[in-house]
Amino acid sequence: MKSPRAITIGVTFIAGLYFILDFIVPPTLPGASIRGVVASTVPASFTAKSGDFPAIPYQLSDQGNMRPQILVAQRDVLGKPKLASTPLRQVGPGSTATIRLGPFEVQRVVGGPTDSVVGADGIWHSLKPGQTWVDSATTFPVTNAKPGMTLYIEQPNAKIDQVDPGSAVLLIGGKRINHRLGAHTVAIKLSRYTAGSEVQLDELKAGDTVQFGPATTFADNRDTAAQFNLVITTMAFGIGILSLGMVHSRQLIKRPKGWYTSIFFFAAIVLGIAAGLGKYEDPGTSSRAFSDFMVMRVIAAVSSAVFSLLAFYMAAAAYRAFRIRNGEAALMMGSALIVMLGQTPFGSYLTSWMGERFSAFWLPNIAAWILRVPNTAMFRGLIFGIMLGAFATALRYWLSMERTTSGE
Amino acid sequence: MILFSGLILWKIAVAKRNPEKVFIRRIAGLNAIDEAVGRAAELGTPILFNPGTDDFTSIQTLAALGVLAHVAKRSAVYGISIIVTTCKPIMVPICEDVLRSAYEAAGRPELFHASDVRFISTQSDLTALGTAALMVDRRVASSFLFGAYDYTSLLVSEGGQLAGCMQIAGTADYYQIPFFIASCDYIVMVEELFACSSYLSRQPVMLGSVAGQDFGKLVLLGLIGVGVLLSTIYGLGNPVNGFERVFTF
Amino acid sequence: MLKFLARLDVVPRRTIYIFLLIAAGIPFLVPIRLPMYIWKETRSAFDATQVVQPNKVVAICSNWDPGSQGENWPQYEAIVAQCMVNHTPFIVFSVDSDPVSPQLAETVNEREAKKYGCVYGRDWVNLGLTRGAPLTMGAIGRSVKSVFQHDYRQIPTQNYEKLPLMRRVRDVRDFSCFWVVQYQPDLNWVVFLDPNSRVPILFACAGIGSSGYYPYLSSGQLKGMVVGTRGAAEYEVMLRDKFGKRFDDRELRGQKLVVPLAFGNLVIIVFIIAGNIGTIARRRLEAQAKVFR
Amino acid sequence: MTAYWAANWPIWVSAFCVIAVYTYLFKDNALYRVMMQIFIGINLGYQAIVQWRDVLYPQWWLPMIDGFKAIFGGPGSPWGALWSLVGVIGLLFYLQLSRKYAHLSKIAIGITIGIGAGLTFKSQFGQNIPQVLDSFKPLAPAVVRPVPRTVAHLPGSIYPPTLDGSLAFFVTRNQVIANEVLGGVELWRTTLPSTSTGPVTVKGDEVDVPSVGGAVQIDRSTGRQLGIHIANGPQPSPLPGKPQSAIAVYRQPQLAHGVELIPNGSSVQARATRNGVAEGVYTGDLLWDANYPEPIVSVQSFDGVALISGAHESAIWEIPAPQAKLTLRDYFDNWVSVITVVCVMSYFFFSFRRRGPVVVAASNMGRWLLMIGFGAFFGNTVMTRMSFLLDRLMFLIDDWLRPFWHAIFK
Repeated sequence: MKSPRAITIGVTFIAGLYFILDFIVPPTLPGASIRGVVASTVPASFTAKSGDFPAIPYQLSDQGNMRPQILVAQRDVLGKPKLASTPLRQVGPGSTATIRLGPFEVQRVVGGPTDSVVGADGIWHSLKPGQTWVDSATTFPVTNAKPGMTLYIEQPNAKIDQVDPGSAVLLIGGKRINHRLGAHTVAIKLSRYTAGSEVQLDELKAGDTVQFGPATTFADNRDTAAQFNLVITTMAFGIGILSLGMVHSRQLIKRPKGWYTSIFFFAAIVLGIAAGLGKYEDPGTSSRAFSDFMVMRVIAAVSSAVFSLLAFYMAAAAYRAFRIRNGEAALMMGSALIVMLGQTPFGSYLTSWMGERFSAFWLPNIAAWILRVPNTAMFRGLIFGIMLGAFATALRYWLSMERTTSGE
Repeated sequence: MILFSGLILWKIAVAKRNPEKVFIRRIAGLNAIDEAVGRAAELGTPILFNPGTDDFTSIQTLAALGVLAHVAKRSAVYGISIIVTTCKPIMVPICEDVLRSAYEAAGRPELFHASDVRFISTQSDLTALGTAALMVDRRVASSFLFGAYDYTSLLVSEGGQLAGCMQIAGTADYYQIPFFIASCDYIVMVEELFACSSYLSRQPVMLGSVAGQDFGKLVLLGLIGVGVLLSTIYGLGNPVNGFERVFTF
Repeated sequence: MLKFLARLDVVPRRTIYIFLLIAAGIPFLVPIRLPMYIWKETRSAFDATQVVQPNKVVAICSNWDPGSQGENWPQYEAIVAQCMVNHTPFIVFSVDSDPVSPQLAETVNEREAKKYGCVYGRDWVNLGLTRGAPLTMGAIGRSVKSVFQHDYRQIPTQNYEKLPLMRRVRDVRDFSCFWVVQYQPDLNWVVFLDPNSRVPILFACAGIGSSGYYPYLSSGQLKGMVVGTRGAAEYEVMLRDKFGKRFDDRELRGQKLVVPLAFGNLVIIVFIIAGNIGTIARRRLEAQAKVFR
Repeated sequence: MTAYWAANWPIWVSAFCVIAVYTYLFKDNALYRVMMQIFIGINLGYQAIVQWRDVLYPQWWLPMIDGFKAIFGGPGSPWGALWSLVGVIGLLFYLQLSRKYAHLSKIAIGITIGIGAGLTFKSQFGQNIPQVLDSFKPLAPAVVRPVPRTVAHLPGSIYPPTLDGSLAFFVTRNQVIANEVLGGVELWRTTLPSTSTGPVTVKGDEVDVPSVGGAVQIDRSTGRQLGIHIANGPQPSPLPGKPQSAIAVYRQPQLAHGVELIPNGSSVQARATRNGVAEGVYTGDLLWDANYPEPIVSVQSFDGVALISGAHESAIWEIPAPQAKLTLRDYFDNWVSVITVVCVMSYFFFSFRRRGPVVVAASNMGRWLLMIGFGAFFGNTVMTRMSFLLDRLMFLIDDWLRPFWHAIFK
């Protein structure tokens, strides 16, 4: 019993710490960062080798729309494989990536069908061994380039060989310093008000203020952290189904009054699953039509009807409960009636006879004033309390000071 | 952030070392609780307690359980039983546990068997209506509605009002408070609920954090005072607004 | 007289239901128009959406579902109508909402698009649903296309031939304003979406939670707010004032619902007051009875 | 009629669902209970599939499978296999349902609680610090007027300096100076062969300065002189004109084009160019007025600051946002706000003994003020509930009954 509790405290602390650090740790390591005004830069470069062909050098700079993109295999939201662009510092030497240049429009084809091409910008493009033409719309290899096509040059599944992160000349305190970047250095371009954003060396111009420093893992892994949080919280979803299912199966076994509703519950789950599966079919199929029908005609109708039942409940309960029993209730009711009337067109009818001079006393204006001044201030008083309460609760949970169940 | 967290942690540490030293003022709602229990004793009817619509993962429910323990202790003195209704099956053993230990501590274990912890339905509105019906059927004299509430708050409290109960409600869900104000005799609002619970349970962690929050509020209040003064002198573009950068991450 | 008034103390539940149904139902059958008073926060929301910045889009987080459609549907319609009548392109997505939300939004978009001749992909894109707030909010602010790699119709967002609009939507800096249409919009948008808080954030919320957002309006964290059906109706009035005939209000719900809403509210107010009169009358009667005895 | 049924049967299903729910108003009945269970069941089943297909399958299952494939020689990164650990943690949740191992589920719950706690700090601070700042309300008209603050000093320029990105080029009689405008760091300065005759123009990586001897070409990043263009011959010096005004560029889009900075001799006036830039401010209103030590050559604005240049020195001013002109009523509102905040906060003090009549009065006042706010909550709640009912009524009348009516009495 002792060790699971220690583990729980430990993981709770670490999980909380990660997300606190995620927000307060700056994007570059504080001690090892340098800041200055850019005088000039040498962009990063690398070579990529595919198979037995000689390694091809690339320079990460914008030359005639041909800035190389480094693409690594990933999954998209729907689970389909895709290539995602990655910064150079995240792919070290030895890793595999697809290098893509372009796109450009073909103006003229020179030589063989796939040999050399003149772009619309008048620049010659030719393939080196290991590279292929790729259609920019479909990203499929093209064997026969024609004028008018929009193409990429791609080196698929190449091994990244030598990496040079580049360098920059910075003006710091009146001195010019040549700063060579490390493999994991990020460049943050600073501006007057914004927090600064990561840039590549070739995007920097003379006069920009920049901060160089080793990347902290937090910024790079933000998306993974979000994904982890999402996956973990979603996994708890099944608990609700299971516990409701247990309640209903118990009803089916014990058969108390009204047990037959549980049969409908299980039947409805099957219908719901069918509707859920149909959601992912193509439009026009019958299962998709079934799914749409269930969602728009059944779920939507019932859930909005259930919510609207509350209006009836509330009308009756408000009538019966809302008797002035003390000064507090009277004050509350006064403010409630003004806000209710002020929000309807009747409010202006009732009081607009007072004329423009007394427009401050029109019901809608009083209602607006109540909401904007006393309500705002009162809510603010509450918010400050709630904020501190949330801090205290978060702290207690984070440091596992709270007893979470009565079992302990 | 560090300042506020530090204040809270410091107070918790103080409270852990010496819980007696931490002062929490007696909240008016507590007197009302004792009065309501006394009223039920006079009329000789049971008390109804509803711990809200959430389960034990909510701190409001935990605070409500603290109040339940207190109500059980008071009612043990007068020898009256308690009906608890809930919409979470998982709350049933927990409430039973609280009742049993409270009655045993007061030396009246037989009262536990006279009490009744009822799970009515997983749907909070059906539970609310069931609770309201129960109050009329059993002629409950006093009802306590503590914990997290959703839109069903008025359904429960209206039933209690029909039954002529003395009702005390406590919740931190501020959107439901107006309905309780309309229909209940006394309301323990927002943070009062937690303060109330920590006053009753004297748990050092809770006590400390309530005290720490108070110091935090004092700091905020001081800040607002300085800010109002400066902005009255300098107009809206006052130098304090430069603090924004200090505060935000 | 006193006896009659005392009977107001105990009006049966179902009588109230019937009054409510009649009062709210009549305006549907007999069209009545009432003048609208336009609230400041609705106007500032309207103005913020109206500021057309070149190469920017209006972003709408449409998180409403059938449960809250009574209020959010008219609001969403009015916002979409404003974008379309202006020919301001917009993108719609849902975060952590009911899975039905994108579908509901798209129904409205398509109907409005027919009125104003708008084309999917050029004038609007529906990006579908994603999850994981509040961290996803920050991710959307950093890069829209990495969060939404496909739109609602499964077209890749990088496919600029089908979705030319997505070419200019990169991150939060490309939003001219940001709407959240939801029962109770999440205040975390204010914190997580845009760390430099340049984008005006506008809420379209149900009346119930609206009082909680006024502090944030006052501090300027929210630039505008549309409250409930009333807000939607005001929005339609403003659209009519601004665009006249160009604004096509067929099938819009705001104006249609606001009059029955007024009548329904009136019924509740009247019953609350009547109930209190009844209580006073009954107490008087009881007091009299005591005196006579 | 057949056509009617073929098109409208889904409406009838919906209408049936709505009415079945509404029967509950009359009496608690079996139809309603069954309907509720069906609704809950369908929703659960549907949600389960959606959660799997939208979240778990693409974000957890596929990366995990890819990771395992990579371990056995497939492409991609083998780190994905670590997602299987996440799956194990996720499964721990389900141990809640067992009595024996329920304590293990606390590990998984602990992780979610930890994440939630970590996020709370950020979200609470981000939401509420602006609230604290906004509670600083002036209670009386200000004594001190707002003035721009000088954030950096820059060299002087006899012609309006040219801005390009974060560089500004200043031209003196015989020098060109490139200065960065964020911190005021000088990048380079170069002496011209002859007297300058106009401001710098930027052409890509090259800047041109017109001078008596022709346009001097200078490298943008080093300041090296590349040559002289004498195609157009010596250029005449332009007449010193009146410096032009500039529109203040703020970071808030709603202030765009709202404030004009007008140079006037050796001072700058800021005037509103449209109504409502701030509360109570109208077109042409003077917002502030600031002096500069010498006659002003030009005023430019970018990124929330203004670049004011004179012949001997220039300065970067942080321009104050337009301030609302408060009326007596606004001050009244401010008093109400401040008192309400203080009273409500003092009501929620628990660990201090209440001493003195002021404190007691304030906290009692707090409770009364809370009631006004709660009244507003109540009013708004009624409105929302009503709207939801009307939405359904509208469906029943407009979508269901009306077409049916028309189909019968065609």
